[in-house]
Amino acid sequence: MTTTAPPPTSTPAPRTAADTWQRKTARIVADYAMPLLVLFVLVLASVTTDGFADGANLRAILISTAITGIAAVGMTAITLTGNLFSLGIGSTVVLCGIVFLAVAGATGSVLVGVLVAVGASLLLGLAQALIVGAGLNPVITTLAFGAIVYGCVAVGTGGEVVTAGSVPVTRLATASVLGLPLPVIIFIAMTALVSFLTARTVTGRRMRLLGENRATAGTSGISAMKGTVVAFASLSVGAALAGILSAAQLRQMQANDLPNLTLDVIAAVLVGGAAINGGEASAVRTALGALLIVILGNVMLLQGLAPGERLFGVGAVVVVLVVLLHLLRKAGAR
Amino acid sequence: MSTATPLRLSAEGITKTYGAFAALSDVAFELRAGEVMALLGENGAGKSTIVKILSGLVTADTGTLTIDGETVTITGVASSQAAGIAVVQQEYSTVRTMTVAENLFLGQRSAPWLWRPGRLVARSREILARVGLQDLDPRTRVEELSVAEMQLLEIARVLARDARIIIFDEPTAALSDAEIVRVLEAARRLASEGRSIVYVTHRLGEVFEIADRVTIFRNGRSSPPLEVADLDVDGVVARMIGRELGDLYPPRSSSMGEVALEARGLLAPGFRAPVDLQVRRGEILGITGQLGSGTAELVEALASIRPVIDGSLHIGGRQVQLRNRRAGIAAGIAYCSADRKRDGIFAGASIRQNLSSPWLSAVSRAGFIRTGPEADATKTLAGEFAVDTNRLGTKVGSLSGGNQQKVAVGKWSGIHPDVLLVEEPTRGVDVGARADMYATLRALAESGMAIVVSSSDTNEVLGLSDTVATFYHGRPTAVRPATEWTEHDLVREVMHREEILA
Amino acid sequence: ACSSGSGSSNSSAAEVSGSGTLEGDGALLQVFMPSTSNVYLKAAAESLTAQGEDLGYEVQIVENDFDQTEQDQQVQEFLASGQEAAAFLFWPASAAAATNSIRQLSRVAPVIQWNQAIQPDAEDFVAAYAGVSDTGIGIEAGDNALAALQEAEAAGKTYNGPDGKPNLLEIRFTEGYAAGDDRESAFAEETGDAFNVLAVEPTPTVDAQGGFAAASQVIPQYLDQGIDFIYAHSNDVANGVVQALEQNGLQPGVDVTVITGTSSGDLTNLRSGKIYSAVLQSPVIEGQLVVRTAAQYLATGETQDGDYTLPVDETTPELTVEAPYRETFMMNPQVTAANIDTLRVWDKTFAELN
Amino acid sequence: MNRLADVSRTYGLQGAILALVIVAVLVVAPDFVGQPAAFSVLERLVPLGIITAGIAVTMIVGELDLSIASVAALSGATAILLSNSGLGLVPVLLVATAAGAAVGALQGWAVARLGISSLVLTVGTLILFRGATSLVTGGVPITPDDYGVSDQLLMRYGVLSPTSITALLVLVVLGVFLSRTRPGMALYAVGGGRNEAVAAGVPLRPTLVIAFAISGGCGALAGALSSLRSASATPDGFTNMLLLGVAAALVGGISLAGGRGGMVNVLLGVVITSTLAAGLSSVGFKAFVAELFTGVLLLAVIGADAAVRWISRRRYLAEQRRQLSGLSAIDLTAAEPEVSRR
Ligand SMILES: Nc1ncnc2c1ncn2[C@@H]1O[C@H](COP(=O)(O)OP(=O)(O)OP(=O)(O)O)[C@@H](O)[C@H]1O
Ligand SMILES: Nc1ncnc2c1ncn2[C@@H]1O[C@H](COP(=O)(O)OP(=O)(O)OP(=O)(O)O)[C@@H](O)[C@H]1O
Ligand SMILES: [Mg+2]
Ligand SMILES: [Mg+2]
Repeated sequence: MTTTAPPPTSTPAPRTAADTWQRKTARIVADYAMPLLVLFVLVLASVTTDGFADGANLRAILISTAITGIAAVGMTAITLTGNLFSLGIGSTVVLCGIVFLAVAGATGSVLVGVLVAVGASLLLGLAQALIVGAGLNPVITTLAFGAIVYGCVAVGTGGEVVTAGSVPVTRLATASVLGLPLPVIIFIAMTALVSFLTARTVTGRRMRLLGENRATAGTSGISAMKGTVVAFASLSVGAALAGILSAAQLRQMQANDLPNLTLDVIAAVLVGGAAINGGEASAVRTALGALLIVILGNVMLLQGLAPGERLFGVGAVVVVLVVLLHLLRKAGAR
Repeated sequence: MSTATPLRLSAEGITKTYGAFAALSDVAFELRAGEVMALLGENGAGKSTIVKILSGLVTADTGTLTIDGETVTITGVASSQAAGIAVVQQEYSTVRTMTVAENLFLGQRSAPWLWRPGRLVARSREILARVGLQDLDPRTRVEELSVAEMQLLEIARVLARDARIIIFDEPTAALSDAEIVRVLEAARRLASEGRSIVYVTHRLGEVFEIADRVTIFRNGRSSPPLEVADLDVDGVVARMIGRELGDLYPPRSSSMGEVALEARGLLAPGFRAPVDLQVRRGEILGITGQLGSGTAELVEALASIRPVIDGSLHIGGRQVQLRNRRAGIAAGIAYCSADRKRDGIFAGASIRQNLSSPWLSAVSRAGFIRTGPEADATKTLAGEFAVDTNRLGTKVGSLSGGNQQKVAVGKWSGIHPDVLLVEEPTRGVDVGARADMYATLRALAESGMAIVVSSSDTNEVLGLSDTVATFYHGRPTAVRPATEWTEHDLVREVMHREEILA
Repeated sequence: ACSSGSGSSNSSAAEVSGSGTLEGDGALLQVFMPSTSNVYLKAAAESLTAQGEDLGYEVQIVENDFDQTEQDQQVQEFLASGQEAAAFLFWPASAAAATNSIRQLSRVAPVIQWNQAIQPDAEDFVAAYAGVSDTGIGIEAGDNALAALQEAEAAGKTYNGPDGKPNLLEIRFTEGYAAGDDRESAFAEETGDAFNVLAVEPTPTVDAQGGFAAASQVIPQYLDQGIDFIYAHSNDVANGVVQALEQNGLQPGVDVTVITGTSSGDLTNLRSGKIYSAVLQSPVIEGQLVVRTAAQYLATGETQDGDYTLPVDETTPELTVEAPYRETFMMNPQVTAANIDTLRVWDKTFAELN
Repeated sequence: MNRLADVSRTYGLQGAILALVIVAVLVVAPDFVGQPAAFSVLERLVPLGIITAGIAVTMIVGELDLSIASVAALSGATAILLSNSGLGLVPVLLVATAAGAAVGALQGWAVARLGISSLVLTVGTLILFRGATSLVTGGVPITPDDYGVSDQLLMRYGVLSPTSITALLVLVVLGVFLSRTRPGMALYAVGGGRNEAVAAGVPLRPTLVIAFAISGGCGALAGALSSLRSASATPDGFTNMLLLGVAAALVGGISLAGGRGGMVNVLLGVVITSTLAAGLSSVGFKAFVAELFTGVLLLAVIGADAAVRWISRRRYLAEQRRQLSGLSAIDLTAAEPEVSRR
């Protein structure tokens, strides 16, 4: 299901220039490209790769996707509102994980840890939103914040591994519902929720319109500041959850953790087919994008490829995919 | 100029369509060596389109082009330049972040591969002097220039090129009289050097001063060129506006109510004098003027897009403070801009989402959009404005210009504003859709709105409005009930002001 | 002014004549090492500084972000500054790529390398090595694995591999990380054919996150065959592995025996027995050791041939003016839930050693 | 006078920041002076300076090449392998640079031909080239057979070295190219106003191809020089160079919006960030502290920029008000208009 593009109707179009079947097909393919592609890869992988279709392997894929996926779904809102992406998400996730562990450890309460981490993340997001909403460049702003947050975390922890002591934080990561561990459930729930909220709420609609055309939003009384604040709030929640779950999973976190996360998250959003200029991004497709990258890596792993080869393969697929999605969207819009 | 002069350029059978809309149909155009050919026609007649075809910015659908006896194909700006054509475009021409000197030589094929800034600046000074900009430092960035200086710079740029055919598309719209004189001199000088000049303008005075012949465009069609010596101002105006209007325009206001919009001493950047203004419920006020006349600035100030630096604004008798567009909307002022693609529509969103964008909260509960009511309300609205109600899920970007415009205006109906401001309501809209648009606006006025329509199409202003005001040079110049204007007067007032003032 | 490095790549290291004393007299020990944003390096840096100052040396540390390029740059900058150092204590960001920097430094003052084995092409430029032995750790981990195997066999446990051999999965350090190569080969040599090795999977990063990322992808593949042992190159990585095991429904310590290399990172799993054993690699001792070795070298100006592995002494041995061995390795005692609170090395408890 | 005002307006902010940074560094690291300090900062021109130059060129043309650090890593590894195959230093550098430029040109062509956002395309190639580096190196650090290659690069002439001289040359050549040549102008034009530039006859595709060829070439040259100097290449080398380069370009005053800035800005940006990093590192400050300060610096730069814009807007409005107040209003409601006559 895509959330942004309503299905094309079959009524002929009298006034518009001919809506050719090629264009229509291109549009449908573009809209449903991600689910189709994931399905295709799943089938192909199951047929060609031993052990891929195993329940345990599929579950492992979901677990591997969860943390990146949660952060990426949060980031989708940033891209949707036309604010490109956050280059500081990696350090925010680590900060949240560390705050969560430290607070949970100090207070003995997992809940308090979660709340404080989410709160800290939201504050950080708000500060950035106010700057970006005032018209400053989001890439520079988030890059700067990322560097500052990383520096502060490194100084603050002095390089120590932070743990929650004996507080049972792992429950957050191991508790399982329907045979799936909580991070996966949260990933799915967050995807569904963000997807629903962007499609069905006033706020979500305004965010999409803001990203679609900032100038029209301006003349229509849609505030860029509000949209940006909400988008950063979504990013912050995603980052906080990713950090908390990642920290809970391993009961520990340190400043240098998750060095590749920012890039993975951006790749997921882009492979999910989000329009880089805003107005077109869906949580579901981002989630599928994150999933697709992990699936590809997994298949190559099962095929016995070396890590370098896997990286190369993922890179090649990302390039081909983003170009393909771009061409499809252009064909559909023309 | 003798008729024996050989043809420099001849274009035949030129057709250009945008989607279903024909901007040019089977147009013929010719140009002799050493002549100044004026190109006249109302807004949207297709003048800029033929200019763009000649300059390689758009490609014609059909037609042949001959220059000095040779058939040429123009596929892009480079091939146009290679054919010896240089253009002062109506829009898109100087790069704001670059200096004057750099802009002068930008994209010039004859420019040296490696240039020395000193020489560049010196050469720039020479060229700038030819348009009277001798005091302008060539190292200034274009973004720091006034509109007039930018326009003169563009003309200077063309002078820097050694072209056989030079096209000016409304070069003087933003200039003052003294500057205009310089442009005219430059054009004449170029012609006397044996070059051919195409001069597109809305100022008739200029035509009589420099043109040898004129070609008049009307509704995307051309008529054979005429010798200027055989014409007078009234004759030209008659040929420009002589189209059959039929009952394109709805009847005027039956009853005007109390004052809905009142501005006192309103002052905004771009004005050259404060403005007082009153519009009544049910009234359509049409304002018209050339580029830079102040109409756009007035509308934007009223819409609270442009900061107001002085004066007060009253809606329904209550004074309102307009800090930003949102406050304007809250105060009941709807606004639909001249450039709908830029800031009027959400091209990638559906008709439904466009229509409901200003009044989403009316069809939502607790922040959630109720899709049923939204669908019903948009359907009703679309029906009122003759937008195909079966296609509400279609992206607006794929609609025709007319339908896009209906969406851009119609969406405001949902917030029941006191005041509706519309710029260029029918720009790029075909004749059939025009009638729909006029009916729409009239219906909105009848429902009790006060409407301000700003348009550079004098015919439209006259046909649609109850009251018409003209602007010139940053200030209003005349305001009368529409019935007291003739189109002839209006065209003269707007286009030919210098004669009246002289 | 035009000076240049010597043209030959084989120029030998700067010679020092022994000062005869262990006292530093304010001479500079210049340290190049990766970032103390990592806890191990931080502890090592602190212990090193304390030991250096104890002996009267000035200690100056330049850190890089685990980036050989950056470290190379820092070396150039130090050399350019014209400062004089008594010795360089050099922890290469990536030993396999650091030889050139060592070569440059060795022309100015003796280079005492710590961490990661001396690369063959750096033999000429390193005056002495003092610190961790990844081979030693691999051997100890291998011994621990064999011990665990015997213990379990004695208890009558059966295994999933061919001929009843235990299946073993190895989660190794990042590809290309020299420490990982040594820990892998030493373990393999030590354990011989006692285990049926299912796979050796490198982690993307050398920490718990990386361990989890690698293990959670690999474990499902071998669930059918049954996993009996996992050898993770460090306790930190093993923490991630434990989590991955649990998420796949396996009980570490019961279904699967987790043997680990060094004892870095959070110790909860080790204490609870989910991790069977780790190997002590104390940053505190490593920091002390490298300074002690440097002081001995500067005092004598020479090394004794061969290598020497420190015994597991409860008290700190006295520092004497004698030539250090060319290579001195830290002791690598086993750490388990049973001995973690009682272990004492060089007057310190396990907690103090980390 | 005019020129001076111009220079101070163009580089004033960066100059002030540089002065501030130097003062700040001198306070924490009083020994960071003279030749050694200058040498340290200049040495950082490779790789950072050259990479920043490449990034800056793509920023000027209104795009951004995110793959540049990966190209550097790939090129560094290739250069080591080439030198092992017996090629001399200069040929290796030339081959590596040419290969990088070719790869870049291909990316530029794709961006221009497909009309795809370069941000999107180069996120993909960033991963791709990183994977290629892993393949080339076999996933492990590689070194040259003969460490002598690096000695040629490690010579020192006062505060300069062969590498910093190369970097300065690159900056000068690019600076001349950008400001004095037709294609250089085209880069600014396309970045400053794409439609306007095309209307003026600037060829779009070749311009984008040139921009990305330059960034590819810069990335490759920086990677090769740096790897040969340190006589090693690792598959994960240069990862931090992308962000450092973008930060340096931004701090130097090159705009993400395109069309603004030049090699002087690159030099300023690199010198500012390098002075900060080298100065702090000389007294043993951790790398992440320098990173923290770079972040603060970035915020300060965009904040100052925004403040300047805000103030000049306020000034403009005040000026307008001053000019126009006192004029009497023209009434648009009167039935009979008052037409002002001259
Ligand atoms: N640009 C925006 N992007 C995202 N959410 C927005 C935006 N503008 C407003 N919202 C959200 O929409 C909801 C309504 O906000 P608010 O009442 O301030 O808007 P409004 O324009 O006054 O709406 P109304 O149509 O009710 O007058 C709030 O949840 C607010 O956060
Ligand atoms: N890109 C486009 N897409 C759709 N319609 C267009 C496009 N460009 C021009 N048109 C339409 O083609 C018609 C001719 O436009 P053109 O610009 O040639 O008019 P013009 O005679 O130059 O008018 P003006 O005097 O206002 O400059 C107009 O109706 C215009 O709106
Ligand atoms: Mg025109
Ligand atoms: Mg409200």
